[in-house]
Amino acid sequence: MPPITKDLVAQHNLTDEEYQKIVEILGRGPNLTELGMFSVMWSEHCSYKSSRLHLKKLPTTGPRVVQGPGENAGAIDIGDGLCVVFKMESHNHPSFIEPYQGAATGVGGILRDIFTMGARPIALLDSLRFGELHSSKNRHLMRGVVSGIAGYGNCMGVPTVGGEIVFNDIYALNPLVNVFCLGVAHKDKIFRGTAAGVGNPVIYFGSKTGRDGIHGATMASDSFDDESEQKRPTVQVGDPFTEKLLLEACLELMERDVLVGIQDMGAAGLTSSSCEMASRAGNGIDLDLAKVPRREPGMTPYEIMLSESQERMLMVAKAGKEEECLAICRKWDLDVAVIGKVTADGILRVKDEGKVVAEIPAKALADEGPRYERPYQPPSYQDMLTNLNYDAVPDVKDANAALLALLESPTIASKRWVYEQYDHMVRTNTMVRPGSDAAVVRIKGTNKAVAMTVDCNSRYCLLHPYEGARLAVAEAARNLVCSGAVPIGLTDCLNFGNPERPDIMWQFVMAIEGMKDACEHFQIPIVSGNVSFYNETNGLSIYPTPMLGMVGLIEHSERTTTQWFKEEGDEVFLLGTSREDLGGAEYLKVVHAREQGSPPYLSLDKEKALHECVLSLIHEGLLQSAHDCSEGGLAVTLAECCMSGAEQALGAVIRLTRGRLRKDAILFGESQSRVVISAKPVHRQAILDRATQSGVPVEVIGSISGNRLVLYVGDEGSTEKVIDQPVATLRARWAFSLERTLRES
Amino acid sequence: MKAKIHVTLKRGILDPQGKAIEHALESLGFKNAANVRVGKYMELDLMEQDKAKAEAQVKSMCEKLLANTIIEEYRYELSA
Amino acid sequence: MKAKIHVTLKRGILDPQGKAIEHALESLGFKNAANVRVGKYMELDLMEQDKAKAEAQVKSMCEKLLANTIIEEYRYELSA
Amino acid sequence: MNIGVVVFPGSNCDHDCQHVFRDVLAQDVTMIWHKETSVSGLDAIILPGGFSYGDYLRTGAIARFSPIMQAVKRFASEGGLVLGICNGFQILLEAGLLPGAMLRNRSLHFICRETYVKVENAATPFTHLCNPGQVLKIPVAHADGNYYTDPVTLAGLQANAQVVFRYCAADGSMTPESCPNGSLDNIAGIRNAEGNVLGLMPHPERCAEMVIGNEDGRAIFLSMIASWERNKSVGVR
Ligand SMILES: Nc1ncnc2c1ncn2[C@@H]1O[C@H](COP(=O)(O)OP(=O)(O)O)[C@@H](O)[C@H]1O
Ligand SMILES: [Mg+2]
Repeated sequence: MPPITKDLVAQHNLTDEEYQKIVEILGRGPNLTELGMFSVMWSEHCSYKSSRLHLKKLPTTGPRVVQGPGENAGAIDIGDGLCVVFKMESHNHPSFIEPYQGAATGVGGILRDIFTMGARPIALLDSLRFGELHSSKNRHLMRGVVSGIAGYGNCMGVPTVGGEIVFNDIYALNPLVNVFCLGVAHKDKIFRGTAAGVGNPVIYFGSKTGRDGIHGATMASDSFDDESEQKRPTVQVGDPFTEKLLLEACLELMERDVLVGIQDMGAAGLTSSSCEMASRAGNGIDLDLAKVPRREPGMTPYEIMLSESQERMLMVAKAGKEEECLAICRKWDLDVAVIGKVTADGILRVKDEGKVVAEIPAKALADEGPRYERPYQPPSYQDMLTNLNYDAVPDVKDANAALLALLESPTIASKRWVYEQYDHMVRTNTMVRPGSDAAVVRIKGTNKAVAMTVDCNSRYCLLHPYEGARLAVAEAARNLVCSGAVPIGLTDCLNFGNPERPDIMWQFVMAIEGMKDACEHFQIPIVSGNVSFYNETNGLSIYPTPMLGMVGLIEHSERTTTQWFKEEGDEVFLLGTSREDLGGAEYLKVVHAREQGSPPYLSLDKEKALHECVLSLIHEGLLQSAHDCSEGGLAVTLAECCMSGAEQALGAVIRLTRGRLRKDAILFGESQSRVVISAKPVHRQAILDRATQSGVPVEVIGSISGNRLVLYVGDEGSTEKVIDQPVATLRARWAFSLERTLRES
Repeated sequence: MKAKIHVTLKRGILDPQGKAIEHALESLGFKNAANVRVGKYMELDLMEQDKAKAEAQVKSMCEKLLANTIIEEYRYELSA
Repeated sequence: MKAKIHVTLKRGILDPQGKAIEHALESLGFKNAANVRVGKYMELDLMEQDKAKAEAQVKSMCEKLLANTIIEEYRYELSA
Repeated sequence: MNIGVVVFPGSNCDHDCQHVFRDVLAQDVTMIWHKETSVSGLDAIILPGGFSYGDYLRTGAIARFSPIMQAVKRFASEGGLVLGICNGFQILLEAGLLPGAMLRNRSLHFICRETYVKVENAATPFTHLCNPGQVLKIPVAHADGNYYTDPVTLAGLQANAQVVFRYCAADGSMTPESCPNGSLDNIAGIRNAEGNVLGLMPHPERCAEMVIGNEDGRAIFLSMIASWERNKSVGVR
C-alpha cells in the first residue's frame, strides 16, 4: 500500500485537521483503505458536516410521526394501522456527467431507501432544473434525464405521478435531479438499519460489487471545474431489473421473522451501510471481504469498501435464520452471501484473506465526523437583486401576446412530453394524474388517498432565501389543499452552492429558518431529507433550491378535486387578494428579461386560513375545481383551468377588479394565498359565506362559457377587455411547446 | 463509402443485458457460454469518396452522437 | 472460442431508431450520411474447442433466443 | 372462476390483475411463479404486463423460456383462455402463441397515455359483452408496441377476424394520430385462430374501477368470466 502523503490526504478531500482527528481516533495513522473509508464517510454528502447544526432547527415531531430523520426515510401515520414512508434524494452531479444513468441510479437509490424500511413504493415524483432549451447540451441533458427516470421507474413498476421542471441558465452546468418516493407500510412493521444482537450474521445481497462509482460521495461533495469531465470512469450503471428482484426479495424477507436490521448500500456503499448499522446499535461488525460477491477479479479492499455498485443491500439476520434468508434471495436470482457478524466491541473490522485491512470504531466513522459552524453573511449583491425600480418596467400593452409567451415558456408549458414517458398509472392507484396541482394516489384496502407535490420557486429563494423557503412551504401545502388533502408531512432536498462561501452558507441558513417558521406555523413535520452542496461550476452557484416534497392525506377518497374547469355554466371565484407582487415573477423574466425584485408577500396566517377554507369547501362537496395561483399569475392560472383537463376545453368570461394595481400585476403578478375555484351556481352563497367566515377574501370573477378565455380588467364603469383568445389557441401554444423544442434536434 | 460501427460498453462497466442473456442461455442449456456483452452495431452510407475525410467524419459522429463515450467505446470500419 | 454476433432488422422493415439517428446526424451537420441501420452486437466466450460444434451452438442460440427471426436476421463469427 | 396470474421476474402488473379479479370482480386468483410447471385447476391464465427480465434483449424474449410457459402452451392448446396484456402480449408473440413481433414505438419513447380502441371482433370469449365496433377507452404504457407482421400473415389475421382491437379516435374513426406507437394497421390486440388466446397492448386492468376514473376495461374481464360460466354449464372448458 502506498504511504499516506499530504497529497493523498488532499486527494481524498480531507483537511489537515480532519486527518489529525482520524489519527487521534485510531491512535495511529490510517492505511489507504481506512483513509478511503473516512474520506467517504466524512464527506459533506455522508456526514452533513456543514449542515447538521442548522438542520437540527427543523421541526421533526408531531402526533403522526412514526419515524423522523435519521433512518433511510421518514414515516407518517395515516391511520388504519398504516403509514406512508417517504423521502427525496438528489442525483445532480452524476446526472450532469451521464444524464441517463445518473438519473436512473438516482431513482434506484431513493426506491431502496423506501423499501428497506419495509414499505412498498407506490409513487415517485421528480423535480428537475436545467439550463434553457435553446442550447443543445441542455436539451441533451433533459432528454437523458427524463429517459433515465422513465427507464428505471417504469421497469420497477412504480408510477411517476408528478413532478416539476424549471428552466434557467443558472442550472446549465449544474442541473438538478431530485427524486421523491413514497411507500406504504404497516405501522408496526417498519424496518430500521440497525446491527443489533451480537453474533447475528451480516448478509450481503443484490448485485455483485464492481468498480463503479468509487468516490461518488466525495464527488458529490466537490465543485465542478473543467476537469470534472475527466473524473468520468466513476459512472454507475443501473439495473432496474435486479432492483425489482431486490424489492420483491426484501418484502418477502420482511414478511418472515428473520430480520434484525436492513440498509441499502447507497453512497459510500459497504462502508456506510456497515458502519451506520453498527453505530445505530452501539455494536461493531466484522466483515470478511473474501465473501463479497464480485464482478471483477483483482479488486482491492479499498475498492470493495468504496464501490458504489448499485442494487445492493446489507441485512443483519437473526442468528439461525441465515438459510431462510439465503433461500429467499436465491429464489429471486440475487447474489447473496454471509459476509460477517455483529460484534460487541463497536469496531468495524474488515478482513481480507485472513488479514485485517481496516479497523475503525464504527461510531467514529458514522457519527463523529467533523461538524462545522461555517461563517455566513449576506452577499454584497443581495440589495441589487431585490431593489427593482418598477417605473423602469413599462406596464403590459399586449396582454394577449404576453399570456401566449408565458404559456409557451418551457417553465410554464405543459409537461406532457415528460410525464407521458413515465408510467404514471401502474399499480392502479393514480386518481389524479400528472397535470393537476398535486398527484393523488389511493391507498388500497382503505377509503383513503394521499396527495403529493414537489415545489420550490428558486428565484424567490435567490431574491430572499428566508421568504423563498417560506413561500415554497406555503405553495406545496396549497397545492395539496387544492386537491382536498390535509398536509401531514414533508421531506426536503436542499440544493445549494459551496457552503465554504459565506454568501452560500447564508442562503442555506436563511432557507432553513424560513422552512422552520412555515412548517411550525402549519404544523407540518419534516421527517426526512437530503442536502446537496457544491452545485457550483467555475465559481458560479445555482440559485438556492430548497426543494420540498409534501404529502397530504385525503380521508375520503371521493372528496378530492382537480384544477381544471368541469362544466359550462359554473361560476368562477377568486379566493385571496391580488397585490402588486411582480418581484421575481415569471412574467418579468419572460417578457422583460429581469429576475429581480422582492418575492411576493406572504402572511402565514392568511395562508392557513385559505387552506382551511378550501379544505372545508371541498369536503362539503361544493367545488367543481380548485387551482392554486403560482408562476404566471392569475391569467396563466385561469388559462390552465380552461385547457388542462384531458377531455374538454372550456372557455370562461372573467372580470377582475383592478383597484390601484398595475395591469400586469393583476394579470401576471404572483401574489400568494390565492386559489381559483369553480362551482355550480347553486352553491354560490354557501361558498361566499364559508369564505367570509374563514376570513378569506372572496370574489365571484366570472363564469364558464363558450370556448374562449375572455378577461376584462377594471373597476365599475371602466373595464377593458385585455385578453380574448380561443382556448384552442392557448392550448396549442401550451400543450406542445416542450415537444416542439425537444423533438430530436 | 459504407461505415460499420460497433459501440460497446467499456470494460468494467456493468452490462445488465449481458448478464440477463447469459443467465437465459444457461437455463436454455447453453452452460458453456460466458462473458456475454451486448453492444450496438450501426451501418450507414456516407456520400464521401475520400477515405481520410470519411474517417474523420465517422469518428466525429461517434464522439458526438453514436457512442456515449462516458461509458462506451467504439470502433469502426470503412469500406467502399 | 469467442463468438461475435450481429443481429439486425431485416431489410424492408422500418428501423425507427436508424431513422432517428439519421435525423439527429443531419441536424448535427452530417448531411451526407444515409441509410442508417441500427442493430445489436453481442460477444460471448464459448467453452468449446471444436469449431463445428461451437458453430452449431451459436446458431442454435441465435435461432432460439438472440434473434427474433420474424423481424431480424443474424450473422456470427467465431475465433479462437 | 379461478384465474391464474403468472409472475415472471420483472412482472409489475401482476398485482394489478390480481386486484381487479379478486377485489373488484370477486373471483379466485392464483399467483403462479414462473418456475412452476403446472397450471392445473385454473380456468384462465393471465400473462400480466411489466418488464419480464427487464425487457433485456427483446421484450418477452427471455420470459418465453420460463418453465411455466410449457404449461401455458399446453393449456392454450386444450382450449383454455389465455390473456396477455402488454408485456404478456409480447411474451405470447415471442412464444409463438400469437403471430408477429413488436418493434420499438415510432417515437422511440415509452408512452403512457389514454387511448381508444375499437372492438373489431365482438364474438370472442374476451369481447362478447361488447358491441361490434364499440369504442373503449383504455390506457397504454409501453416502449415496444409497434406491431409488425408480414403481409401474408396480416392478410390472414384480417381474413379470420383475428384482429380484435384497433387504435382509433374517440369517435371510432381510424386515424394515424390515434395510433400511439406506429402499429401496423392500428393493431392493438389480436387473437389466435382458435380464438382462446388474446394479446393486447392496452391495459384493461388500469380502467376497471370508477375510483381511478374509468371502467371500460371491465368488459374484457367480464366477457371472460361469462364465457367460462357458459362453457362450464355445457361441460366444456
Ligand atoms: N418532471 C415532471 N414529471 C412529472 N410530472 C410533471 C413534471 N413536471 C411537471 N409535472 C406535472 O405537471 C403539472 C404542472 O406542474 P407545475 O406547473 O409545477 O404545477 P404547480 O405549479 O401546481 O406545482 C403537475 O401536475 C406536475 O405534476
Ligand atoms: Mg399549483
